[in-house]
Amino acid sequence: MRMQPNAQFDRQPVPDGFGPIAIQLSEAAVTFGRGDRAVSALSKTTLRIADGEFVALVGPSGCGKSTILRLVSGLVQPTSGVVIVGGREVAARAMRVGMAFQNPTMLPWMTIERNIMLPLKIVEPFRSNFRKLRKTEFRDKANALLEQVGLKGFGNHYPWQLSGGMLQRANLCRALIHEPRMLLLDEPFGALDQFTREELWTILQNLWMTRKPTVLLVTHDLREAGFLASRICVMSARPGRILDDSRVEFARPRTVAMTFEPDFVALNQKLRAFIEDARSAAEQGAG
Amino acid sequence: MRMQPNAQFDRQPVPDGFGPIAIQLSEAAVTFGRGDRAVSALSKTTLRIADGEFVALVGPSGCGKSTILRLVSGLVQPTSGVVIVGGREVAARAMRVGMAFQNPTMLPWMTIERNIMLPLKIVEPFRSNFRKLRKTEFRDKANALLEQVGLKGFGNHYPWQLSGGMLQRANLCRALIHEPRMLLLDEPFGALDQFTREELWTILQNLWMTRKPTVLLVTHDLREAGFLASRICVMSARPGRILDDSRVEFARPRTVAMTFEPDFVALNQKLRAFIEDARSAAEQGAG
Amino acid sequence: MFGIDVRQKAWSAGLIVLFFVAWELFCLMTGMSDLVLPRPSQVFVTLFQRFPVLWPHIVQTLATTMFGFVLGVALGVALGAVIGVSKTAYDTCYPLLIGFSSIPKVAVVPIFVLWFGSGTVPAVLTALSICFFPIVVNIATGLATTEPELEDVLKALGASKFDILWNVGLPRTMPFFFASLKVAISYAFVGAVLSETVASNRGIGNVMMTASSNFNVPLVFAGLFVLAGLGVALYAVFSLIEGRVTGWATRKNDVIAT
Amino acid sequence: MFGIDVRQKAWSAGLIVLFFVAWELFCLMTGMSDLVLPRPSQVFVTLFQRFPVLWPHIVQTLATTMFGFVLGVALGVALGAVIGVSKTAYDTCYPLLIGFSSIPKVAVVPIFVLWFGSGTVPAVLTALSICFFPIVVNIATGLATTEPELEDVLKALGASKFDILWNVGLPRTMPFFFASLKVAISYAFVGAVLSETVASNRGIGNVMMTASSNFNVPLVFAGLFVLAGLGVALYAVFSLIEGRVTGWATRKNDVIAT
Amino acid sequence: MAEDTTIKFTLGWKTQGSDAAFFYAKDNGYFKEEGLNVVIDQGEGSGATVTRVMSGAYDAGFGDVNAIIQNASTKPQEAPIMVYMMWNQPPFAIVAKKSSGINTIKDFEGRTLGGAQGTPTTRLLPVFTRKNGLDGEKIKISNMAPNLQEPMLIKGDIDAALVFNITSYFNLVLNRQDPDKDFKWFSFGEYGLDLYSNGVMVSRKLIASNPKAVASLVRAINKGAIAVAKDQNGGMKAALNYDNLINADVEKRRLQYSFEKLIVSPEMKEIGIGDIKDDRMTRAIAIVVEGYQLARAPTPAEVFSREFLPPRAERELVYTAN
Ligand SMILES: Nc1ncnc2c1ncn2[C@@H]1O[C@H](COP(=O)(O)OP(=O)(O)OP(=O)(O)O)[C@@H](O)[C@H]1O
Ligand SMILES: Nc1ncnc2c1ncn2[C@@H]1O[C@H](COP(=O)(O)OP(=O)(O)OP(=O)(O)O)[C@@H](O)[C@H]1O
Ligand SMILES: [Mg+2]
Ligand SMILES: [Mg+2]
Repeated sequence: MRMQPNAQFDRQPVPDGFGPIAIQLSEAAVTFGRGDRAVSALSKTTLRIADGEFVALVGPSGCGKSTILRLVSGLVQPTSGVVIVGGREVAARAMRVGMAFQNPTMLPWMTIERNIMLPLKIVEPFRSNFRKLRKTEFRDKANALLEQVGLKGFGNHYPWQLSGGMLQRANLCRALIHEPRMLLLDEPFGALDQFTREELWTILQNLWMTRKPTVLLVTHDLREAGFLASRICVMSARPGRILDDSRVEFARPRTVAMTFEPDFVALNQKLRAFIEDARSAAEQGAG
Repeated sequence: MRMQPNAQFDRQPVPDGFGPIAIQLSEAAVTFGRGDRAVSALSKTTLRIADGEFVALVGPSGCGKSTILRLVSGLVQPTSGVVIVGGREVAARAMRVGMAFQNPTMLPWMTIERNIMLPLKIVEPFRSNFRKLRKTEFRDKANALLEQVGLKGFGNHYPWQLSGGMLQRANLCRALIHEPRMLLLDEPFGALDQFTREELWTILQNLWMTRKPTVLLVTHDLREAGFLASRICVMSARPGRILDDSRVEFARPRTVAMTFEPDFVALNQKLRAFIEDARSAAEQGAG
Repeated sequence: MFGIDVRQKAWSAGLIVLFFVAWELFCLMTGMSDLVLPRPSQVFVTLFQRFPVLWPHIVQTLATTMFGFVLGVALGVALGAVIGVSKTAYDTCYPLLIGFSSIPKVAVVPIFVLWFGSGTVPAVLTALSICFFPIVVNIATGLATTEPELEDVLKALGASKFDILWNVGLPRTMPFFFASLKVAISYAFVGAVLSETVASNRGIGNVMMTASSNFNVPLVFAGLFVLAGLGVALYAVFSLIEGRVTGWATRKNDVIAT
Repeated sequence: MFGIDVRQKAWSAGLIVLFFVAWELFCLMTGMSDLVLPRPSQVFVTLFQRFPVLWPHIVQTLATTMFGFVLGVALGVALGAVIGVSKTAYDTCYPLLIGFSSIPKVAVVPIFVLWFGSGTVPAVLTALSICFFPIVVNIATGLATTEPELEDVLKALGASKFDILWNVGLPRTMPFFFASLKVAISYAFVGAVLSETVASNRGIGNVMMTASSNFNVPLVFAGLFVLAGLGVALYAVFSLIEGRVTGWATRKNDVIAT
Repeated sequence: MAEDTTIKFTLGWKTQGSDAAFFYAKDNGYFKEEGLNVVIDQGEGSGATVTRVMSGAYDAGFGDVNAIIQNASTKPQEAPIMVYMMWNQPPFAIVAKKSSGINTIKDFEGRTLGGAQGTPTTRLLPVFTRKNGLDGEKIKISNMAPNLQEPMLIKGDIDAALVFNITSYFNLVLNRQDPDKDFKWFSFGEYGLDLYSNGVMVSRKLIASNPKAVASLVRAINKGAIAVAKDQNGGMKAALNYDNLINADVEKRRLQYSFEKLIVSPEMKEIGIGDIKDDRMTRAIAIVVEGYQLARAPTPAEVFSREFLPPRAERELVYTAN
């Protein structure tokens, strides 16, 4: 149960003990809009994530965390630089990706159950069997997931009939149902109370330990990052850059109790300090 | 700096040191839908909030916290029971209300600035001067608020050009701009990082101490509740009831440093235990 | 509740009846000649008496209209999808389509007749050509205004453009598709009847033309009432489907529990 | 960038020209009689030669159409707002409106003429009565499908129904309002021209009627081209306004930075 | 037996009693006897018949010879040819309300006349005024659809209407007026515009490809016309058989009116039904050329062909009202 922060931030940490590179951002930058309305969302960022890694991304609001996820999933093209996912230049099809958006956008004309089954309708190999299995096996799968996150019996409800936190949990189910090789989670537990949140941490950790997908998790909760991630990247304020990239070496499976232990609290404190420094630096820069 | 939990939960705590009753829910219950699709969102709930109180509402996801806010603002009518706000049976007009929705619904056809100025367009006494002042005084007001929450320069952006946390901050500005007598805040800081969040706590506390509006704050963050509220109500799982109603008596202005002090941590722990008990009770009941 | 619904409908039906009563009274009070505007009672009597004669014509018009309408919907959805998705198609097709639809179809019917002879074919074509435009416009607008966030859900899964269209674009557009159907079906009737007045030996249009050249105004109006009735009947059918398909979009009243 | 936009437009313009070239070739190849379908080149020559004669008629038609259109838009928005907001109005008005709009306006024009005399008034009324329905339908649907969440923002402030309509309902409906304007303006032309063919001494409808009885088909088509051109010109005007008003709804292309 | 030749035939307007000859010929198998299968469609105007035949959509039709003259002037190779002149008197007329104070054509000056755009009556008004020494400048024309003319006349919006007498007469009847007592009729024929009008025309293509069929068609129609002249009730039965929507009483009177006012004339009695006199046609063409401002006057042969007419003896029509 130890923590190894890279004191001197290495721009391209070579992860070891993991598979080949799954995600690679090379000097990728994103600017939205044109002319004098242009907003630089992400300055040149380099980031390599190995196959099967669990990386948490923390940083101040508006620093470009969501933008990185959108880059990786191919929803946004880099203004400059290169994004390579699964060995190919960005292409969502390159890998089976599960994405939980920050704002749980359920399709309003579908029940929660059908919303959750959506990836099965689109992604192979499920797609070919969708018509056959949607009323049996796939539906059971969806309902099993719903039960896991505490939404049993809400499958037939429409999205607007759920509370904010319930929607967020449904959103997580949709990201998981097609057993993706890569998980992009954008603050998936933000609207949940502490206990529900901790329950879901455990579920997610189990899932990761069994299937070993590559996970990129955006969060504001340092405890969450410490509990789940094997590596934590800290970003600077807008336009974001990666400031720090630390390994988290606590043994797995981690427990909620662990998060109150001194080592863990120390990690949190260290990260906190890092972010605080970055913030005040940014404010001085701006001032 | 002391905490006085009501060990024996009193159904109608008589708040003292505050003005007359501003919000009163008497056995108010809400059921959505009809027939076998009916979902009971809130079971009979009784709650009295005095004018000028700062009440935090915590509880598990889907327990009816947002529903209570919607009851108070008059967006939902109780299925049974009575809701009296500002001395009248629910009427949004009864009091000048500022509401921050859980999901920051900005009107997509307006810039952030114009979205934030919306209450000024609707609510008297601003309404009568809106045409005259919207380009000068009111706009300055909006931009001052934006600057306070760290969104300087984003007034001319459209909502979809902002990140999740930025939208949430804009949402807060919209709730505050018309200097409401009553603030209904639904997880207003959920999507923010710790530091931005703490900054906004301080701003909100200052505002409350100066203007003394009645505040009803929904949050999942017990530290947040402890920092801001003068009273914390804990709700049970769906369909919600109020389980516990505790006074928080720490001196004001409170500081972030305080939240790490033992008394404060003890309060948190106590609330945690309360919620956990309720949760396991609910689970057994369901099981 | 059930009671409310029934009362609501009765109320609306009452207002509709009131409309006809007002018309009747208006004619009686102003002593309007039935050669200009017959009283509804006269029209209904005529309709009732001549119904056996009218029946085959009604069938004819209904059949051609439906045929043209179905083709028009298919064409409208296809064109709308293309225009809604491609900017070039938008810039190219809209001017042409607006130009085409600014042309009175009366001027086009004779051309159809010269090419395809009189009767059913030009009626179907006219119905088609008059009714597809509102559908194109609404489908295209619906697709163009679909929230990118909804599309992103599928894009992130690596869905094809068609997948996105099918699973997001079109469902989201349904409320406006049904709105345009209301316009389209009524215009389809207008188109079919128009063509029948110009070139056909059958159909309500033909009846009305014959009746009008006979100055049998109540019979003309009986034809109009039949058309209006058919339009409303088809609307009712679509309404049923609409309620099922687009309920999600008009959830306003369901939210407030009482 | 600027370059892309221009290329895009050029591309679209090219396709439109192509359409006319294809038409020309089709006529030449099939040896189509100009009595049935004249070649576009013939039409343009006729249009050019006869333009001074046509001009006052164009002005007349444009004026009546615009007048009817403006009234139709006003009526359409008002009715649409009522229908979109009230369930009773929905149940009452929709059947009546669909019934009315299933009636070919040719049958109604004579009534207008007998009441108001021939000329401008019936043309305006016909344009109005033919063009307001698509607007009603889209406004009503837009209002009925407005997300309650957006309305809640104002409701929580204690806004009146009218405030909500004005600040949320109508702005949200704008994209579909403009969509319906495209349909409405072209139908307004159809209505005005229709009425002119029935009873008027001026206007394009009158010119086309005379030309057609003269077997001067190129002149008939010149009239049609003028109508199409006017329709497209007005569409272009609305497009400019639309771009400013509803840009928020079609933000798709702005998001991806390149 | 060989297949029947199909001939697509268009009427001049919606079903009217005056078309009885065609229906009678069809019902009584006259076409069949000739080896023809004639398909009869309703029309959109006696002028439009020319367009329909010219475009090839129809092989033959019942329409206005003056429209042929118009087209023969510019497109002599395409214009259809009249092969059987049914109405040798012009139906073109001006009808005025007696109460309006119009007693002579001179009274038209300073009045408003309702005209249907493009109809021969309206188009030929300038020739009418010139020939009769009226001041055309002083006559105001108000355009309106044909079926609005009588209502507007009755209502008093116009003082007189430029009409087809056979149509207008019965429109007035249907509008519950007495067309003889309350209205005054000025027939163009009586004011120097001695024109021919509707008859059976066929396309040049049909003449070239199947002249026998043309002759057969004419023979059958001729037989029908002669039969209906004797038996209008039979004619009406055939008409009702074709279209049961028509008002039988009015249409029977229309049928008789067509015989009395448009078909039976001294000229018809002299040369038989179906034929024309070339010199009269030449004069008629001159009037049309003037009225329509045509560039070239076609010859009567470009407009009418008597090649397919049955012998004179078979074209002896005797009208007896019944
Ligand atoms: N579509 C867009 N158009 C213009 N600017 C955008 C767009 N999307 C994001 N931005 C800008 O890019 C920056 C980064 O946005 P991003 O959503 O990545 O932030 P984030 O790190 O996820 O923040 P948060 O924690 O608040 O969600 C923000 O400043 C935002 O204003
Ligand atoms: N419009 C609706 N129709 C039907 N059910 C609803 C509706 N709105 C809320 N509910 C139900 O009411 C319950 C309470 O919802 P509410 O939004 O008040 O929860 P909450 O306490 O705010 O939860 P969260 O912390 O997740 O936001 C939920 O179970 C939800 O499913
Ligand atoms: Mg984000
Ligand atoms: Mg909530």
